[in-house]
Amino acid sequence: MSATIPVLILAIPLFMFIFLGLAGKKMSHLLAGILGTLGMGTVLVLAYYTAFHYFFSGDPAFISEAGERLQYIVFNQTWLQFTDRLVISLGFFLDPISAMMLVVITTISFMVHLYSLGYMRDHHGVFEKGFQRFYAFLSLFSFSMLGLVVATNIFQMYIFWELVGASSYLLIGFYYTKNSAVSASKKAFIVTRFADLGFLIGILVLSFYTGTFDFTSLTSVPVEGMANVYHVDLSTPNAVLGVFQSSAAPMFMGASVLTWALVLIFMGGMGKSAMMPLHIWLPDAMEGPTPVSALIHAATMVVAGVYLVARLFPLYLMEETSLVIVTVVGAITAFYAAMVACAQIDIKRVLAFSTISQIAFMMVSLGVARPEFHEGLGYMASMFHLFTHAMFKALLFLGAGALIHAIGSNDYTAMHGLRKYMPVTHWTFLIGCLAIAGIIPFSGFFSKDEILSACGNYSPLVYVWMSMVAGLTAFYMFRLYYLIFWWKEHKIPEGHHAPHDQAWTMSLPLIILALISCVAGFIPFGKFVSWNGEPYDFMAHFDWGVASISLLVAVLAIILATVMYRKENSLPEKFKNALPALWDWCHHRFYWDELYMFITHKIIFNGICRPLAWFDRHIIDGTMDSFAILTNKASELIRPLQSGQVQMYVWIYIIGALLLGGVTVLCLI
Amino acid sequence: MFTNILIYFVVIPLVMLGLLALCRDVKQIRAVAVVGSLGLIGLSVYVLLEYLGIRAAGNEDPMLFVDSWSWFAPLNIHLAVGVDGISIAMLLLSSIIVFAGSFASWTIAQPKEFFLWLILLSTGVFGFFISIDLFTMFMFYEVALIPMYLLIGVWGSGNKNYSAMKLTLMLMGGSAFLMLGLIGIYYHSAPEGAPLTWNLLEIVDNAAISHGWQSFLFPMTFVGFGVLGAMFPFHTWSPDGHASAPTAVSMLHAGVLMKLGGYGCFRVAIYTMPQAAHELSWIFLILTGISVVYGAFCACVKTDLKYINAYSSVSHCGLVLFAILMLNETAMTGAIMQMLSHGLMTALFFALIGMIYGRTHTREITQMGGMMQILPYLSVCYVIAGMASLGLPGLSGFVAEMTIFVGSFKAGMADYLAGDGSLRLVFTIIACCSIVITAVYILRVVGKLLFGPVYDNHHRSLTDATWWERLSTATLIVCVACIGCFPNFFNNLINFTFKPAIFSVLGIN
Amino acid sequence: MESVGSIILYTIVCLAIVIFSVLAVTTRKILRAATYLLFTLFAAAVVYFMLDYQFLGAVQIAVYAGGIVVLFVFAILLTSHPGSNSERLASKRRVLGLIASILMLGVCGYSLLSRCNLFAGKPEMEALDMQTVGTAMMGTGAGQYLLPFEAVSVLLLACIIGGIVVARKR
Amino acid sequence: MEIKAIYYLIPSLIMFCCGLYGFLTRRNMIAMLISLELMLNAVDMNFVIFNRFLFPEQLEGMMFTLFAIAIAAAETAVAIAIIINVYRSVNQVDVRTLNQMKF
Repeated sequence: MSATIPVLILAIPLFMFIFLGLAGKKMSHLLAGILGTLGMGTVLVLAYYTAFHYFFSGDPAFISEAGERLQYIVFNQTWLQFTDRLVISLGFFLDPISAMMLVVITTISFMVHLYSLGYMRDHHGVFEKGFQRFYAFLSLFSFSMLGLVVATNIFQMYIFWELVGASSYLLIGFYYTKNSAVSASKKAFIVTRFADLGFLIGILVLSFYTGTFDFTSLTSVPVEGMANVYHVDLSTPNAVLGVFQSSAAPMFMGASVLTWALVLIFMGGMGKSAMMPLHIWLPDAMEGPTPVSALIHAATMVVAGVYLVARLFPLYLMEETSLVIVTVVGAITAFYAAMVACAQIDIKRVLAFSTISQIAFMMVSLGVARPEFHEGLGYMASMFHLFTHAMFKALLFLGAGALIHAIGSNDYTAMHGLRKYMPVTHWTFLIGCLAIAGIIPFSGFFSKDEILSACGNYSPLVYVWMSMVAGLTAFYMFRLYYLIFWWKEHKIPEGHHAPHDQAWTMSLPLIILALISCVAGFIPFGKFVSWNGEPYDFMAHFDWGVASISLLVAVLAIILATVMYRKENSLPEKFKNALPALWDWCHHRFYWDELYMFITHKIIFNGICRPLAWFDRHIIDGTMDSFAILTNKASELIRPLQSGQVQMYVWIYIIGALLLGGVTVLCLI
Repeated sequence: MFTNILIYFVVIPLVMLGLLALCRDVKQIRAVAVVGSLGLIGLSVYVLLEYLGIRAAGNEDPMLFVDSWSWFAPLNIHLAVGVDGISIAMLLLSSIIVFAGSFASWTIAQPKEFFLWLILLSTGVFGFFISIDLFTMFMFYEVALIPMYLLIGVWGSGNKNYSAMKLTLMLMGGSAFLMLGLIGIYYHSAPEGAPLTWNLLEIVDNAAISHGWQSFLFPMTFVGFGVLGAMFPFHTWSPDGHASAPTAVSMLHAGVLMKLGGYGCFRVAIYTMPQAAHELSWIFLILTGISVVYGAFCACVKTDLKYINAYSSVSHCGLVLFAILMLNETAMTGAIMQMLSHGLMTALFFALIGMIYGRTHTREITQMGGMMQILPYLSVCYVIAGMASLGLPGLSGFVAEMTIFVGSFKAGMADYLAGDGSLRLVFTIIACCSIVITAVYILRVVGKLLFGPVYDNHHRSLTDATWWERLSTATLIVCVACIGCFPNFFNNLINFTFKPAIFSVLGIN
Repeated sequence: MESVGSIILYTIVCLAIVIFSVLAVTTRKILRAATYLLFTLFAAAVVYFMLDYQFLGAVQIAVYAGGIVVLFVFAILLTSHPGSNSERLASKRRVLGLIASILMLGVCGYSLLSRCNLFAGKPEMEALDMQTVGTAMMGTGAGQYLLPFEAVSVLLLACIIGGIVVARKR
Repeated sequence: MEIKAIYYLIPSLIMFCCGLYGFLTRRNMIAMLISLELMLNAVDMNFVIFNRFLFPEQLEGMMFTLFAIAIAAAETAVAIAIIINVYRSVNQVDVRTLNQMKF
């Protein structure tokens, strides 16, 4: 495969960013938007071509004779050479998951580009201020995200990881005149930065022991029994072999260094994927324009953490502990986020917490994946869910965007009964809800079901727990659905238009995504993606028992939601009053933000920074100043000696001379 | 003498000084400054290309363009010049910043005197970087320091007399240590009976400084240069000095002069006394490690833009010295990259702060807000500078910091595994934490200053950057992006210095 | 063996030196002090004559007695009101000064006296003619003083200019 | 009787001590200058005496005295010019009151 197309996939968004960023102000809003969209459309075509080529061409570089999908490096350019072996390269890595991610990212990104043409203008068709900037940032984000998924080495991933963080910062803070947007963007950046610190240290540890950043070397496991899976030549000294040899010896605080490295790297993933306790930035990130939330904070960037773990999955397999940590963090987060989502008023917040919860599903799925259980079903399920979730969550967000655009508020209290006015939005939103709730035959059913089967294989506890979360998911999504589209509609004030469906630029992406959500479940995902590249039959692992139970749970939850929220009634109030503490904690997201506020402001700012600054000004600087003051004082002290009175000098001279003379005389005597 | 290309780094500023003295009006002064600094950039680029050519031809000498002319024979003092990749990088940095600084002081009061002092300062800087004779080096070092007093004292703002005095006195205090160290080195520069020398290359070749003397002279030299490199606890001149200095002086000072410290620490202290460096580095490692986080923490609560950047400089320059002390090829390369990166981006920061201050007449971030709506160009530049500072990939800060972290982590782990204690490892991790704290204070400033609603309605009438301001900032941004996008070029340029056998004694691979 | 005349002359000169010196520093009238200084200088000139340095004695009289003391007198007349006494000195000060001087005298005198046998009588010296002096002053060889001579001339010039500048009416 | 060097040296020493006493106790600048002249003169005499008694064939001491006289003249001229100038501006020649130029 020639490098031209992969290079173009990365270069076009970058070029669009620079071009729109520098020349955007000189061109009209519409032109900038269309250019950006066209650019993204081109990338979409190229990425589809690449993925198609990878999966279906049958090229021996991509697929072995036994039908295993291979990792393929299209190009790899040295970018920064630390030592002979530690090299950061910028390259293009093709394997099943990166090809899948190319499809996901370009699809969603293109939809969002298109959608924003309609969304980023008011009802009179006037474009928002900074429209060109918006498209420039979107291009930057697409570039960074594409660069992240095709990374050939972990440091390239880190580079683009930071870049997506920065573009997310810029996009959350798009409405920079609003203080809330500014602080939300700041929070997002700093929280993920903190997580990246862990990621960085993890990389450092890993690279120290393995002497390489390359994924190919890192993920090849030269152990008997696995070697045939990975086609690794055991005769060559391999990087990971070094890990085995050295990690046997060096332990650090009770765990092997490899575990530490993996957990630290996972910490980076936790930050980006908003796992507890680093999730607090994601709900606030909803301050950004809604298409941005759909693209970055629902479909693509937030799954980077999942992608990272999946990318290093063979390494994680070596350390049971690290996978357990992934599972536990994922399970707790999934439940927590689902609980909180039940008690939010802002529709985007509900979606944000649902995102957190769904990503946690993917994490759990990775955490429970073992080669011995259905050939690593969890891995495939996780990737499958990533794919379907990206589609239906983008759909939900874009639908929410259409609602917000029509109503001008984020609260469901301002919506109610919109199904009559906005049929397209209503039906697509409903499809999204059904998909996420896991109703057959929508895409979410299949992917979630496989996650649950993987959990079931691993441990009944995890299975029950995750099924409960799946039920909660169905419940809060339908709560949201009913609150928005049912209930009695608000009176429309005189002189106002009734809310209505939006322009085709906004509706079309909704319809496309809804269609994908309907049919994506039938993709034989196992044929394309599996943890070791071997295709396997998807349906062979399909467990109808698990499927029917989860379907039952989902339906029950939907019925409960229907009972409580179908019409305005007193049930929710009663429920709320029955468990006031629970409601309070859920509504306030278990007071995590307050805790962080306390830590950052009270402890770090007031407890460390201010005393340090005081210390600097008064103690350190005071010491330096006191040297000067001491010198001054000392000179004040001896200044009278230099009185200018010649007679005084003579006196002193005489005394000295007499003393000397006296001594001389005494000696003479 | 004039056949050696390097000497023109001193000749050009001197000619500029002469021409400036003849200038009659401000236009001529600007012309001299711009043409001269362009000449310097051209010269540095030319030297760079020549250097690469010679290296490509397989020359493996530690220094190129080496030449030496005696100017005080009884003490063997020579004007000895020579450069390697590091010096060339520094020369390039200095010339770019002088160029940008000339534009940043386009409308300064009393331009003639100002530029005279500024160019004199640059003479010292360039002389320092091309010298390989310790005495001449020290002389140029002093030439670079003294004009600072007048530049701050006369053209500064705020509490300028105090700041100028403090800065000069503290740096002079450092010089005192330094001089002691250098003279000590001179007297032990050659084996018994051989003639003494100030020449760095000869000193390194002789390797005659005894172990005991090294452990006395190394701290002297390191502290001497470390004061200029804003090492904790000798950094307090930096916040006050930068806050009071006029724009171009802040740029040159933070951008170039503080690099003299780092460069000197490496070139003199570690280059000539590797054994002591090996043994005593832990003391300074602690101090510089503290600088890194301490500066960052202090910057978090300051409200004066220049103070924030001065503390940020303390943190970043601390990282330079920190990495140098790791005595590891990668970390040291990173240190030099960080010098380049910090020089450019701090210069950019100070230029922007000067420009904003020139319009709003305040540097308090609590008194400003929403500048993005009023001064879009400057604000975008500020965001870029901020992003460079907090280490966004694609800009210079990232590559420098990552090189440092990879190198120092390696050194730390090696120490740890060899059972030599975990000091380096712990401080490496502490230093890594600075990337988070840096993000905190940078975003705090960006959020308060540029974003949000407009704080003061009087500010609405302000005008955005003029062409010379745009030129000045754009130059720096392009350079920052160049390093960030093509780091391997600079990496290879710098890295070569660490190849020769000189460093085998450090255990550097 | 000295002649009686010279011994008498010596005695007179010694007494004059001692008495007038003491008077010069103790009298309260400043003009008188200048006068006593003049006498002391004359006595010193006589000493030079006795030691066979006639040229030096002449210079002493001409420059010191003739020039400097006249300057003093002018200065005194310009700066003090005629007839006024200088203020009485605080006795503590005077006593302290006296003690210091006497101690000095004691120390120096003791050291001189303890070594006085070093100096026997006056050795013979051939008469010093002006040519010798002139050659010594103008030559550049060993024991010749052209350089200090020139230096002094420059110094004198500087003094002339300095004097004019300092004393000039603004 | 022979007039030994010591016989000349003692009056010279007394003259010096008188000058010293005067210099230490006087407040009037002119009086101080007079005392200074006394000391200087005593020193001149010593030069000459030692020259005559120890190295009669050489002229060092005499020359020194000669130059000292010239310099004394110059110094006195300047000093007196200063004194007069000071007197003109502050109408005083008392050293205790002349402290405005201190520091």
